Amino acid sequence: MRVFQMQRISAIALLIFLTIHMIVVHYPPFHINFDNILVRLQNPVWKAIDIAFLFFVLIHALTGAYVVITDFERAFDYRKALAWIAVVIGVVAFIYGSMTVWAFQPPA
Amino acid sequence: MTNSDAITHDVIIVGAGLAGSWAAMIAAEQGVRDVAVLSKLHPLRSHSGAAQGGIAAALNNVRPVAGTGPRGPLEQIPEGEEPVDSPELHMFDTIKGSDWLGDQDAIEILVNDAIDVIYQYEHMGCVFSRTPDGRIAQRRFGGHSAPRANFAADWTGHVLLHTIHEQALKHGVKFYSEWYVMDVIIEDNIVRGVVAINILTGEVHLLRAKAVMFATGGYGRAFKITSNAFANTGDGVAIAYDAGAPLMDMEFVQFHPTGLYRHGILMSEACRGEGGYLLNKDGERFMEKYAPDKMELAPRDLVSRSEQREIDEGRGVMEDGQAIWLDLRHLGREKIMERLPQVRELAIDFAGVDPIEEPVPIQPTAHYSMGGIPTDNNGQVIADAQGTPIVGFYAAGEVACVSVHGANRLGTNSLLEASVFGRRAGYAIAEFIKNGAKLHPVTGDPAERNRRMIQEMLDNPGKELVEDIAQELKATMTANCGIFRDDEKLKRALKDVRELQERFKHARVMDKSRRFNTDLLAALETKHLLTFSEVIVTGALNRTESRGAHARTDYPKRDDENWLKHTLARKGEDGRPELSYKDVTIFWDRFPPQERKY
Amino acid sequence: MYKTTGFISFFLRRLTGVALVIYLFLHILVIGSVNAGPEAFNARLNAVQTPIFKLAEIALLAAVVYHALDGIRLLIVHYFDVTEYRKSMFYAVIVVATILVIAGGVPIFLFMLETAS
Amino acid sequence: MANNNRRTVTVRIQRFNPDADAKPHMQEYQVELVQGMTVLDALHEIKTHQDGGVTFRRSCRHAICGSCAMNINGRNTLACKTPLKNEIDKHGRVTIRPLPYLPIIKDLVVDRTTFWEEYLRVKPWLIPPDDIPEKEFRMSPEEVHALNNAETCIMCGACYSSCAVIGLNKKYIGPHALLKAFMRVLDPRDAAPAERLAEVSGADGVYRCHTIFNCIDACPKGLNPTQAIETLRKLAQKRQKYEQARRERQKHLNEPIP
Ligand SMILES: Cc1cc2nc3c(=O)[nH]c(=O)nc-3n(C[C@H](O)[C@H](O)[C@H](O)COP(=O)(O)OP(=O)(O)OC[C@H]3O[C@@H](n4cnc5c(N)ncnc54)[C@H](O)[C@@H]3O)c2cc1C
Ligand code: HEM
Ligand code: SF4
Ligand code: F3S
Ligand code: FES
Repeated sequence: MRVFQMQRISAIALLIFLTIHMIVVHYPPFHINFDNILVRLQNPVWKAIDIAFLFFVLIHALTGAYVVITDFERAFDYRKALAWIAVVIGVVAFIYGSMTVWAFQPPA
Repeated sequence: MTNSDAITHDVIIVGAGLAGSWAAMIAAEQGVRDVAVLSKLHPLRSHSGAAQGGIAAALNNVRPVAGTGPRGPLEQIPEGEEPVDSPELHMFDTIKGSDWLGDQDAIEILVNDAIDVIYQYEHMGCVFSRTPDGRIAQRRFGGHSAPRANFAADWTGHVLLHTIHEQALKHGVKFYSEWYVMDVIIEDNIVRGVVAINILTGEVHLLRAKAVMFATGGYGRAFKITSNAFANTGDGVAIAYDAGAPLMDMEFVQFHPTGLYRHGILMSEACRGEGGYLLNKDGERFMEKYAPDKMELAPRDLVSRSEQREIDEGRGVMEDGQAIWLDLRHLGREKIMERLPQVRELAIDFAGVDPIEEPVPIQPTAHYSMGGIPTDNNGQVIADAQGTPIVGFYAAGEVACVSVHGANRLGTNSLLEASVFGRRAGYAIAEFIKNGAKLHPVTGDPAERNRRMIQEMLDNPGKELVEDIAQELKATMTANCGIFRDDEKLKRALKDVRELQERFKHARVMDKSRRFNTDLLAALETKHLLTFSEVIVTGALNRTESRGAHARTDYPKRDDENWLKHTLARKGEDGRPELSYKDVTIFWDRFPPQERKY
Repeated sequence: MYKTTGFISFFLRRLTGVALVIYLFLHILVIGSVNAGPEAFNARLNAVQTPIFKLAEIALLAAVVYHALDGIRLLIVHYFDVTEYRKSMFYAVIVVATILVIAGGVPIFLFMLETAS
Repeated sequence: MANNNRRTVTVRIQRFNPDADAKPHMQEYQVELVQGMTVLDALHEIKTHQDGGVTFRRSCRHAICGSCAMNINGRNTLACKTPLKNEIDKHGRVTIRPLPYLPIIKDLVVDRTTFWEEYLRVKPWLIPPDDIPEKEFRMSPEEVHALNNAETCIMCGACYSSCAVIGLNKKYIGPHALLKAFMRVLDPRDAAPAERLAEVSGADGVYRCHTIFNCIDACPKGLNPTQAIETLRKLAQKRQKYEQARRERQKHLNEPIP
């Protein structure tokens, strides 16, 4: 089933991205603000990495949430609708998140 | 009134073991649309599933390695080489095993149909163990002169039962799971239906049908030490007997030589088939004395008697000296793990002994009921020695007595019997229905009658516990109507049984509720035990000879002059069994009676 | 309820998974404030970098680490025949997760103490 | 002094008769612990001598019929193969409950309706190929061996009712039925593996299993439904190819294994 595969593949991708993310973002200097993020995100490769990370984490999170919800017998019959809701949330969050990454531009 | 309230089916089969499921499957396959099976257990819980060792048929897949003797290793027969086995040989072994009390026409059918039935099982998905070239594997079994026990490790009955149940489902058979049949309606020698309790609700229903078949299994529960399941209370024989049908050869009860000490749980004969030894307290293989040729693989009645003799003469093991060692250690870990894995687990779970390391304490255990409801070769129940049919009433499997086992059954022949005669009954029933069988009316209100009977049992404030009565019955049956019998013991047993029947009138059912009342069922089952035990003892008392499993110390010889005949018992006016006798079918030119020596 | 190591691992995996999803969306919203300009962003970020939030971050770390390791365990089970080692694998996950969380948590904790004082 | 072979022990049993009780309650009984006694023996002693109302299923008493699966000291297992002494030694007493997650019919008797429905749904019977040989289909000992993990399943339900997914959602096929499907899919005689794989690889099939492993821990026959499910998942990925291979194999079903 696709959901299952998507979840495994994104999990493997996350293993890489999340490790990077945790190390670069949450460790020294610990305190972050616009400026020190900007330093990194001026490099387009970093922008790409962050957007890919966003992509996979959304897939993983939404398939995960979908699985958790459809595990309940009551929700099981509404799988179709739930899947569409997940897709919509995913697309919106992806666009919004990408805009965010994009927004780290040196102040004009 | 009641006739229209009743549930109706074309065919009602009581019991969902191998015999019942085969009949149901075949009838459905033959185009009978409305086949219902009632079972007090879920079908897959039937006792057929407990069978371990194998199912006989002369397939000729393996042979003993030349020059290694009767206990040596086996090998597959290379393509195109001489067979070592034949239905004829199987037939002879069975007749000899039966101590010439088996009906030879029925045995001939059994051994010939055997081959076809095994292949049919295989084609239906049964997972048999295999030879290296992919044929069904075979092993030796007691009393069989060739390796013809086809097996699936040591869970043969389990895979057969699951296979046939699946097929019955596939053919659309309707199962009433956990319905307890308590009465069969026979009027004017025509069967009309059954009365059953839906265990879940406690409701009593009348179920009418054009044909009724009993496949309710054996009656080993009348004994204290038994390999049989709790469910093997011989309901079928007792119900049929109460309804006026006769019972045949009830005195023949097989004791298996290797029941786990105290539990009675079976250590399959495959243990000996694979080469296990029986040892007494002094470490002797005592079978040398009793059956120098076949040793441990002599037939069951003989081995059990030999064990009992060792025990009685003070050469038993364990604190109370009531056991014998079953020694498998020399087979080695690998063989035990591959061929006898379940047996090993049983020994570990129930006796705390690992057969790879230690010998297992065992004792004879009541195992198989040769007697039962007499039928012709198509499962049609007969009412008397002349073979008058009870129209529409069929029986097969352990509850029936065709008789292929006569005075003693050979291991692996009973799964075969249940399959072969279950299948034949299926065809016969389909025939019967297609030839325009009618639904016959029922007089009165049998459901109400049974409801009232149950209510009386529930309302009885009696002071006796059902279990105490049952235990006393089992104790006396084991002590006085067990492996060795004599006039004095049997008279004592008869007196005890009758007293217990009286006492049962004051038995108290503790659970008064309707829903899933297994306490009530236990009481009904005990009533059944009391009913047919009287028949067993009466038959045994009258049969003043020793034959097969019926061993009388006061009449130690077989007596063909007077006793080469089946016992028929029918419930008399006074409620006591009335005995008559029926001839044994013997092909005098082919298999005349001989002395039975191993 | 049927409690075994299997059940506990499943429960924790699910708990951490759901917690992480909730966190993820909050996270996206917080970081998203940059769309309103660097000032808004810095203000929002300052608000979520108080000591309390740093403590929460350790919890987050624990959740991620456990969830990821357990995820790896499952991936291993999918592709290799190792169900026999199911219990020891679970204990290994717990041990490794604990070590990682301590290793990762201490610097954050020290930093928290620093900012708090 | 109580000597070690004979002592009185406490057995707690969950009682519930939906016709009479608002909710389940625990009841304590004392039984004398005899050497070699199983939990089923203890239940029997209680039922026949102390309280006939205590209700449970049983038949074979040697772990082959699957009737007596119940929850003993928190673990699903067969009462007939659980030595009473072991439980007492480990936990000090025995607490017996019905199989979890299933509707209670009475006391320890549960309603296995959904369990059997799923069993039926995977078509437990063999779907044979078109040509049936005169004698047996040839199957190698290895092919038979591969089925061992499923063929001894006694359909007791211990696995099913230990699985947390079943606790949430009875539409899940469940470990027992998936194990049965596995057995048929692997059987060289079965002619429809692709169809079977399609049936079990829906949202309620193998992908609903979250690899919780309770089924393995619970199975009294030592079977491994999890591994069977993993195998089915893999085969489902390439079911057309697998079906192809099966057709090839079936051309030789009538020939000796080399
Ligand atoms: C431990 C053991 C091992 C054995 N091993 C072998 C072996 O290796 N080889 C061999 O050939 N034979 C063996 N046998 C014998 C063989 O298993 C049985 O003879 C055979 O299975 C009987 O099958 P059956 O269909 O007649 O009855 P069973 O399988 O006993 O089925 C009886 C059915 O009747 C139902 N029933 C009973 N009473 C009622 C009622 N009142 N109302 C509704 N339903 C009812 C039960 O629910 C059950 O479904 C063994 C027997 C035992 C005890
Ligand atoms: C390295 C990182 C990660 C790995 C290896 C990983 C792995 C996995 C795996 C294998 C599953 C499947 C569990 C199952 O089928 O039962 C899973 C489920 C899930 N994951 Fe992750 N994951 C990771 C990170 C994340 C993150 C960052 C989130 C949240 C945003 C997340 C949320 C979820 C959720 C909600 C589930 C469903 C929970 C469940 O089914 O029990 N995971 N994860
Ligand atoms: S797999 Fe094991 S636990 Fe599950 S039903 Fe079969 S025997 Fe019982
Ligand atoms: S317990 Fe349930 S979730 Fe899967 S591994 Fe077993 S079926
Ligand atoms: S009584 Fe048959 S499995 Fe326990």
